[in-house]
Amino acid sequence: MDDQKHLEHEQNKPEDAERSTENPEEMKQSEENSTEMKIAEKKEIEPKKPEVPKKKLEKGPTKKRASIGKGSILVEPIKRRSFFSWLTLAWVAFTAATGTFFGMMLRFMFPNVLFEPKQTFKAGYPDDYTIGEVTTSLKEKYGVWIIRDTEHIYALSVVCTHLGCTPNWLQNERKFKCPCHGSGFRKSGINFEGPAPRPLERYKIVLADDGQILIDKTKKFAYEKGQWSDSESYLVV
Amino acid sequence: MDLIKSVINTLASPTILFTLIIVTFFFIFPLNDWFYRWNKRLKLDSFWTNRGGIKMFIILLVFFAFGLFDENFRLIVLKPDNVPIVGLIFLVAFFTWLSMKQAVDNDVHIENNENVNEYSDPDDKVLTWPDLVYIELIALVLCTVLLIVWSIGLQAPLEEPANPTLSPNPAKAPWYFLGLQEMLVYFDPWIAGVLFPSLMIVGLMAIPYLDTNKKGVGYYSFKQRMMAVSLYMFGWLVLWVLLIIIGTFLRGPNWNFFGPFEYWDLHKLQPLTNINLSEYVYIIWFSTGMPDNILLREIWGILLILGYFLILPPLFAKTWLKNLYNRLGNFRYSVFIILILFALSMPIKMYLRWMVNLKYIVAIPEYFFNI
Amino acid sequence: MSKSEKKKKESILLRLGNSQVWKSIIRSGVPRDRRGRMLSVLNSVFLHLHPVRMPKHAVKLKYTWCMGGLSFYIFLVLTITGILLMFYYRPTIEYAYTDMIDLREQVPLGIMREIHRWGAHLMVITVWLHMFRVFMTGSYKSPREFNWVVGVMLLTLTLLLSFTGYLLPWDQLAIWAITVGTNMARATPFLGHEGPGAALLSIGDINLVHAGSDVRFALLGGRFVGEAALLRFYVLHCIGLPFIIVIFMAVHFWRIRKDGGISTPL
Amino acid sequence: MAEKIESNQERLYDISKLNILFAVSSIIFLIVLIWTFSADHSRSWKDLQLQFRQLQIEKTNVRLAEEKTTLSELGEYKEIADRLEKAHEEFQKKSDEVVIAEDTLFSLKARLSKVEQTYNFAKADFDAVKYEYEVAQAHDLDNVESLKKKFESLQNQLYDDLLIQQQAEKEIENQTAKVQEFRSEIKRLENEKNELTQQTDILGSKLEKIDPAHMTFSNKIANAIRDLPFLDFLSPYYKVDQVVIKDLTDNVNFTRVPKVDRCMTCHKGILKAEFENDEQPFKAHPNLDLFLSSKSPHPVEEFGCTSCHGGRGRGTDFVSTVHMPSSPEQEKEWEEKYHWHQLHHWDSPMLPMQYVEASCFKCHSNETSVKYADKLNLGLNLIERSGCFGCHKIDKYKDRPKAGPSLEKVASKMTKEWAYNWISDPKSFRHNTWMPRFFNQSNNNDEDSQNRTNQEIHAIVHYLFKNSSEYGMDSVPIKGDAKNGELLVSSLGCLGCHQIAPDPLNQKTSIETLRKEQGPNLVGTGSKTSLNWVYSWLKDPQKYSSSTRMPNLRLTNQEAADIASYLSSLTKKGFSEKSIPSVDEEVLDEITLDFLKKMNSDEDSRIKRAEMTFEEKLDYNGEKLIRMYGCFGCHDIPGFENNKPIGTELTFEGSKLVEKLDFGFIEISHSREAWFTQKLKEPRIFDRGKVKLPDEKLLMPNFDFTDDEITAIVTALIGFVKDEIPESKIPERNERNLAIEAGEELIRIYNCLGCHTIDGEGGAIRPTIVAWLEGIAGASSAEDASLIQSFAPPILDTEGRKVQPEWLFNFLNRPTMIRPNLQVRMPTYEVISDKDWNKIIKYFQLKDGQTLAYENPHQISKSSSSYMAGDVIQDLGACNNCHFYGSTKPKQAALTWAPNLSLTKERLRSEWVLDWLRDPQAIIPGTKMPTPYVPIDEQIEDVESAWGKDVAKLHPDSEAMLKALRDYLWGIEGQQDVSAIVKRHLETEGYGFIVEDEEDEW
Repeated sequence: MDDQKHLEHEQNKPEDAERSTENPEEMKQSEENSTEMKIAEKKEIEPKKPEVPKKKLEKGPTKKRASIGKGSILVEPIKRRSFFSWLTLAWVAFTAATGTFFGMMLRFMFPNVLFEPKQTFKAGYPDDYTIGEVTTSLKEKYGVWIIRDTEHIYALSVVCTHLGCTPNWLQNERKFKCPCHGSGFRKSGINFEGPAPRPLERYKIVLADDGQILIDKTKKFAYEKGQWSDSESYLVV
Repeated sequence: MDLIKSVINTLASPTILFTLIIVTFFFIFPLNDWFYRWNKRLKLDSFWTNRGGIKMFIILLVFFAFGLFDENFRLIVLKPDNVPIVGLIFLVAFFTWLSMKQAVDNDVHIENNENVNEYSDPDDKVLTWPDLVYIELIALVLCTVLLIVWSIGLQAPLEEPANPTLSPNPAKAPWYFLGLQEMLVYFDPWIAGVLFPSLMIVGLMAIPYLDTNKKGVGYYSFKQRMMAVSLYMFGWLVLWVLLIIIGTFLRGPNWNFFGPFEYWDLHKLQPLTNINLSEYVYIIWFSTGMPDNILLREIWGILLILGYFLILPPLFAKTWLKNLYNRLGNFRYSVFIILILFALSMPIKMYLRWMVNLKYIVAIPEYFFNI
Repeated sequence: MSKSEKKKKESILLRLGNSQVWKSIIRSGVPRDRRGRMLSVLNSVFLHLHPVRMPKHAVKLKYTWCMGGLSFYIFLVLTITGILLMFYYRPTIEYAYTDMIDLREQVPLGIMREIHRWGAHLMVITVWLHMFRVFMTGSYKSPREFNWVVGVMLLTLTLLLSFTGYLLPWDQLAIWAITVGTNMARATPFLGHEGPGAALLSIGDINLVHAGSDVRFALLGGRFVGEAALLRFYVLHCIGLPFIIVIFMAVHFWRIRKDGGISTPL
Repeated sequence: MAEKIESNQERLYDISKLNILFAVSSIIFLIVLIWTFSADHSRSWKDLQLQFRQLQIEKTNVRLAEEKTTLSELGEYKEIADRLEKAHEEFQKKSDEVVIAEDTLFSLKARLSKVEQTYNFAKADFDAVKYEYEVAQAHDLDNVESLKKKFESLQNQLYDDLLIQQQAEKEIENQTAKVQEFRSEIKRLENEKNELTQQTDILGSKLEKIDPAHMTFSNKIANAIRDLPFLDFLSPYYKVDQVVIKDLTDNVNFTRVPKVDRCMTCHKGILKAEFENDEQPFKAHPNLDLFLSSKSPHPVEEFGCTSCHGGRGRGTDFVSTVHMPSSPEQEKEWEEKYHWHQLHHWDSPMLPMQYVEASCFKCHSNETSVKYADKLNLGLNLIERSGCFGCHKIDKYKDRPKAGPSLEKVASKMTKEWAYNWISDPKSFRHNTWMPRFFNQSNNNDEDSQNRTNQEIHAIVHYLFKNSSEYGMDSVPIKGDAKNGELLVSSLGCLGCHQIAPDPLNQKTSIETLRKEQGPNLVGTGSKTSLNWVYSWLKDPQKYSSSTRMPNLRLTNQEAADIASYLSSLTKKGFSEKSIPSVDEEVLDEITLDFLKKMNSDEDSRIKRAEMTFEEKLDYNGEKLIRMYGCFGCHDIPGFENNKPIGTELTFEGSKLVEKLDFGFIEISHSREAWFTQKLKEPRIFDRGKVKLPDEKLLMPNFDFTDDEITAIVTALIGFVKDEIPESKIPERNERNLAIEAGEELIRIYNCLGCHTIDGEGGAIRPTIVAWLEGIAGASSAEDASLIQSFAPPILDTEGRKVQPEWLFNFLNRPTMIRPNLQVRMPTYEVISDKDWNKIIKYFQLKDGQTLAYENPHQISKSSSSYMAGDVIQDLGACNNCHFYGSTKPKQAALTWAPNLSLTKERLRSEWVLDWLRDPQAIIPGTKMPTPYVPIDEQIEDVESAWGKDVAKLHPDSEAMLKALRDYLWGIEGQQDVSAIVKRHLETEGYGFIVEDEEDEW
C-alpha cells in the first residue's frame, strides 16, 4: 500500500544527506524524518524494505557522480575535445533559440498598428483666442491648452512632466497646478514649483490651408532642448 | 479640543513629524551599544511589556476614537480604500510590539544563559495532525469571517467612470505604493519610480547574504542582532509604513500637506518654490549666468553625488564602521553601505528640500537625468 | 491523540471511513492513532506541505502569527472569488465599469467583489507581516537565504497582482492610480522614453525609444491607459501573474520543507 | 575506451551522441525560430510600400532638379546670395563689438535669473501667507491681525521685487535689441533667400527622409536597420496605415464593430494628387475633390474606403481584402499576378468598379438624383420607369404612381385583337415600350407552353375587356388638320414627355433620354385606338383615367382635333392583322384545373370545372392569371385594387446573402452582381434544366434591357443595402433637405424637367424647339442660343427667390400667359394635389434659401421722387420695347416679347427684381433681357438737365436708380392676361423674324 511513498522517501535520503553535510541542523531534521518514517511504518514492514536502502546506499557514490554528470556534463572527462565543441555548439544554439523565443514574446507585445485617437486636429481660427488668456476648452477633447500672448499662439500639453497627471489652470493664481504632486507651471509652461523636472511640452502648431489652426500632437517641442524657438512650435499672429 | 487638534496638526507637519521620529527612532530601536545604553537609561524598552503594549494600544485607540469626532479626520479615515491602512496601523503596531516583547524576553533569557522561549527538546515534538492542522483551520475560518464581515460592512469603492482628461485631486496610487509616490515628490521619477523600488527589492533579497550574524535563528531576539533589526525597523516603519500613512492621510489636494484634522482645502497654498543646485551655485553664489555646457553646469552636483557614493564608504570603513567592515569584508561591506547610502539619501533629500528648497542636485532635464 | 478511546464502536462513520471507496481516496482512513495521524499528513497531497511532526514552538501562534499560511489561504480565496468575478466581468472600456455596477446591483452575492478587493488588501498586509515575522525570527539566515529571496519575489508579485487588479474597475480611482503608477515606467533608464539615456538610443533622426516602443508601452499596449491597457492588465492579473506566482509559491513551500522546516532555535 | 565503459555504467545512451543530437536539435530549433521571424516579417504590403518609396524618390528627384534649374536661372537669387555674403563680412568686422554686447547681455541675464529667483520665492511666500490670511479672515481666527501685518509686509516686499525684476527685464530687452541689430541684415536676407528656396528646401528635406542617397551617414544606418525583423517595432518606416471610423460599422451579425480600413497601406498614393497618372495600387483617387481629401465632403478619416468600395478593410493583402475584378479579363490577370481567388468568408466583398456608385445610395437614398452618380441615377430611374416596384416592394418607391396606363376602361380604347397581340409581344408594336414580354421566354417557348400561353392571353384579354367600364367619349366636333396637328405637337410641348420615333434611335439610355420617355412613344397611335378616343383624351385625360399623369393642355376644340387627326395618322402596318390563335377549350380546361387544384382536392377540382361554362372558365382563368403574372402591379385593373405586389421585396436586396440566391444550373460567378445581371438579361434563365410545372416556373417578364441599362439597374440594386448609417454621415435631415427631396421627387414624377431646366438639368424638349424654330424662322435663327432659350420653356433657377409663393400656387393651379412669345404651353396638372404643389413651391423656396411663406408686399408711393425717377429710367431703358405694360403691346415684334410688367407686383419678389435688374445674365445666363441703362457715368449737371431732379438726386448711385426702376415697375397696373391680344397679334403679324441680324437700338 505504501510502497510508492516509501520508495520516494528512501530516495530522498541520500540527497538529504548530501546537503546536510553543510548543515548539521538540517541533518538532524532529515534524520528525524527518516526515524519518523521508521516509526510510521513499523507495522507494515515488508521483506523488501531492508533491501531497498541497502541497494541505494551501495550505489550512493556512483549515483552521486552520475547525478553530477546529468547536471553539468562538462565534468565528464571523456573525449574532451570532440564533445566540448558539440556541447558548446549545442548550448550556444539552445541559448540563442531561447533568447529568440523570448524575443518573440517581447515583439508580440508591440502591435503593428494602434487604435488610438488621432493626434492631429483643427482648433478653430486664431481670432477665436483672446490675447493673454489660457483656453481650457480643448483640454477635455484634445488634451491641449491653447495660449495666446501678444505675438504668438502656442499649444501646451496637458500632461504634467512629472508623472503624467493633468494639471489645472488656476485663473486667479495665473498658473497650472498639478493635483498629483503639486507641480506648478507658469502660463508659458515653464515649471517653477513642485517636483516637475521640466516645463510642459508644446505641440506643433501651424495654420492649415483653410486658415484654421492645425495642431499635431505627434510632434513635441521641449523647452530644455531649445526647441521652443522652432518655427512650428508657435504661431505668429 | 481645538487646541489639541491644532497641536496634532502642527506635529503632523512633515518637517516636525519626520524630525521627531528620526531623532527618537534609534533610541527606541538602538543601533548600537551607545543607543542601547540610552534606551535602557530612558526606559524606552518598557514599550515592550504588556503594560507598554496596552498603553500604546489605548493611545492609538483613543487617538482614532477622538479623531472620529472630527469631520475632516473621519472623512479621510473612513474612505473605503483607506480602511486597510487603519488596519495596517493597528496590525503593525501590534506585531511590532509582539515581536519586540518576545525579543526582549528572549534577550533576558540569553543573558541569563537560559534557553530561549522557543526552545523545546528536539525529541519532544508534536504531531502536525491535529495540532497544527487544527489551529490552521481555525485561523482560516476566522480569517474568512473577518473578510466577510469586512466585505459586508464596507462596500468596495467604485467612483465615477474613468475619465482620462480629468485627474482627481489628489490623484493617488494604490495605498501600498504611496511610499513610492511620496518619494516622487523629492526625486525624479526614474529614481523614485524605478531605481528605488528596484533597490528595495534587491536590498531585501540581499539581506540574508549581508547579515553574517549566525545568531538569532528561530527565535525572537533583539540584542544579538541589534543593528540588523533596527535598520530593518527603520526601513520598514519609517521609510515604508510611515510614508504610506503620510501619503494616505496627510496628503491632500495639490499634494499639499494637511494635518489629520485639517480641512482639505483645494486652495491651500504652500511655498513650494525650489531650485536646483546648479542654480544655487551659478546664480545665487557666483552671480554669473548658467553655463551652456551641461557638464560644466552640473559638475558641482555630479561631484557631490560621486563624493557621496565614492568617498563616504571608505571613510566610514576607516572610522565609524571599522568593525562592521572587518566583519563583512570588502564586497559585502560595499553592497551594504551603498544600499544604506541610498536609503539615507531619501531623508537627506527631504531635508534638503525642506530647508534650502533644493530641487535637484544634478539637473539635466535635457536627458531626463535628474538626481 | 488521546481520543483513541472513541474508536470502540464501529459507528456508521467509521464503517464509511474503512470502506473501500474511502480508503481508495484517503488511504489512511480515519486517523485514530499516532500512525494514522502521521499517515493522514503524509498521504495528503495538501497536508504533506507540513512535516509529520513539528517542534512545539512552531505550532504556537505567538511564534508564527500564521501569516504565511494566511497569505496562501487568502491567495486561494482570491483565486476562487476572482474566477467567479470573471464570469461577469468583461475587460473592455464599454463594459468594465458597468459590469462593476452590475456586480454591485444585480449579481447575486456580488459581495464576491468586496471579498476579492478587501482580500487583496489583506493579502498585501499579511505578506508584509509574514516577511516582518521571518525577519524578526532570523529565519532568513542560512540555509534559508534563497527562500527569503523567493519570498521577496512573492512579495513583489503580490504587489503587482494587486496593482494590475486595481485598474479593472475602470473608474477614476483605477485609471489614475495606474496612470501615476505606470508613468514611472516611462522614466526607466534607457527603456522608458522619458528615462535617462533614452535620448541616447537614437540613430540619425530616428528615435528608437519613444512613447510607442518603450517599456511602458509594452505594459499598456498603448501610449496611455486605455482599452489595450485594460486588456493587458486583465490578462496579467488573471493569468500572467498568477501563473508566475504559483510557480514561485511551489518553490517557496518546497524549500521550506527542504531547508529543514520552520526555523528552530538550536 | 575504458573510461567510456566506466562512465557508461547506469547509462543507456552514449553521452557524446546525445550531445550531438542535442546540438543538432537546438540548431534546428534556432533555425525554425528565426524562420518564424522572417515569415512574419515578409508581407506583401511591405514590398508594395518599397516600390512606392522608389516611385516617390524618382518623382521627387525629378521635381527637385526642375526646381533647382529654375532657381539657378533666377537672377534675384544670385543677387541675394551675394548680398548675404557681404553682410556676413560686414558682421565679421564688427565681431568685437558683438562679443562685448553679448557678454553684457549674458551678465544681464544672470542678474535677471537671480532677481527672478528672489521674486519667485517671495511670491510663493506671499501666496501662502495670503491663503492663511484669507482663511483666518473667513473663520475669524485670533491670529488675523498678525497675519495681516505679515501679509502686508510681504506684499510690499513682493512689489519691490517685482519692480526690480521688471527693470532687469527691460534692460535685457534693450540689450537684446542691440545684439539683434548686428544680425538684422543677415536675418532679413536669409529670410528673403528662404522664401525663394522654400520649394527646393521642402523637396530636399523630403528626399532626406526617403532617399538613402540623400541621407546622412547615421540616417543611412538607421534606414538600414529600422525595418529589420524584431527591430521593426521601434520606429519602422514601412508600417500598416489605417483609419478607424468609430461611427461607421462593419456588421459581424451579433454586433457592429467600428470600421477599420487599411487600404492605404498599399494604396499609398491614394490621397496624393501627384500620383494621378500612376499605376495601381499607387494611383491617386480619381476624384479627390469629392472623396478622401480633407476638403472634400467625404474625408477619408470620416468615411474610410470600404464604406463605399466594400471589401474587408482590415485585410492587408490582395486576396484577404476581397478585391473583386470588374471583368473576366481582369480576373484572369489577377489570378496570374496575385493568385487571386474570391475569398468567400466575407459577406460584403469589394464592389467591382462598374458598380461602385451603388454605395452612394447607402446615405443618399432619399435623394431623387444623386449628384455625380450618373449610373446610379440611371438605374434608379430605370427601376421607376420599368415599374419594378409594381411587383417588387421597394421602400424608396412607396406610393409612386403605377408605371403602366389604367386598364379600367380599356375596352373603349382598343380592340381585343390588338390587346392580344400587344400582350403577346409588346415590342413588336412599339420598339421602346416599357411593357415587358411575359411570353415566348426561355422557359415557356416550347410548343406545349406556347399552346398554353396563347390560351392564357385569351383569358387575360377576356377578363380585361369584360370588366372594362364605360367611357363617355366625345366625338370630334370639327375636322382636324393633321398638318397643323403636327406643328402643334412639336410646339406646344408634347415632346417634353413623348416621342414620335418609329424606329429605334440607337442612343445610349440616360436620364435625359428617359425624360422623353415619360409618356409613350406615339407611333402607331392610329393603329391602336380611335380618333375619337385620342380627341377625348387630349381634351381631358383625367376623364379617362383619374390617376394619369398626362396633364391638360387646355386645347381648343380645333387644336385637339388637329392633334388627334395627326396622331391617328400614325399607324403601325401589319400589327393588327397578325393572326391570333383560336380559343382552345381543352387547353383552357387544363389551365382551369391547375388553378382549381391549388385550392381543392383533385376530385373537387374536376367537379368544379365541370360545372363551369366556357365563359366562366375564361373569367376564372383571366382573374387567376392576372393575379399570377401580377399585371395589376403596373396597371389599374378592376378587381385588383388592393393586391400586394407578387415579387420578392427588393428594399434590401443589396444585403441579400449570396447563399440565398438560386443560381440553378447556370455557371456564372457566385456574386450578387452576376446573379442580378443574369436575371435582368434573361429573367427565366435560372429555370434552365429544371423540371417544373407550368405554374412553378419563374414569372419575371423580359424588359429587353441593354447591357448599359442592366449595369445601371444592378448598380442601384446593389445599393439597396441594410447598413445602419449614423445620422452624422448621411446628409442632414433638416427642413431644407427634406423639402428639396420631396420637391425633387415630385418634379421627377411629373417630369417637369422634360420642359424646364433647373440648375443646368433638364430641358429635354429643347431639341424639338430648335426643330420648330428651324421650321418657322430658318436655320440661322435655330443656331442662335439666346433665341432658342427665349422660345424654350423657362429656366427655373432662382424661382424660389424670384416669385411670390402665393402667385406661384395660383399659377400652377391655373396657368396663365407670362411670356407672350412662347408657343410652349404650361399645362394644367389636375392630378397634382394642393399638398404636392405646396411641396414643389417649398422646394423652390428652400433651395434658394427662402424660408418665409408670407412677406410684406413691397410698398411704393406714386408720388415719391423714387417712383418718378423710375419712370424716367424705364423710359430711358425702353422697357416697353419688349415688355407689355398691361394691355399696351411692346414696341418691337413678337419675337422679342417679354412678360407683362403689370404682373410684376403680384408675381415677383422685390429683392429678386433688384438682383435681376442689376445683372440678368448672372441669374439666367443667356437671357435676352439686357441690363437696364442707368445714367451714372454722365455729369450730374447733364443728368439734371436731361432727366430732371428726381434722377439727379440719385446720381451717381446706380443701386438707388435700380431701386427707383423697381418702384416704377411696382406701380404698373392694367390688364394682366394678354393672351387674347397676343393670339390676335400672332395670327395677324406673326413673330416677325428677320433673317438678317439687327443692331439693337439700345
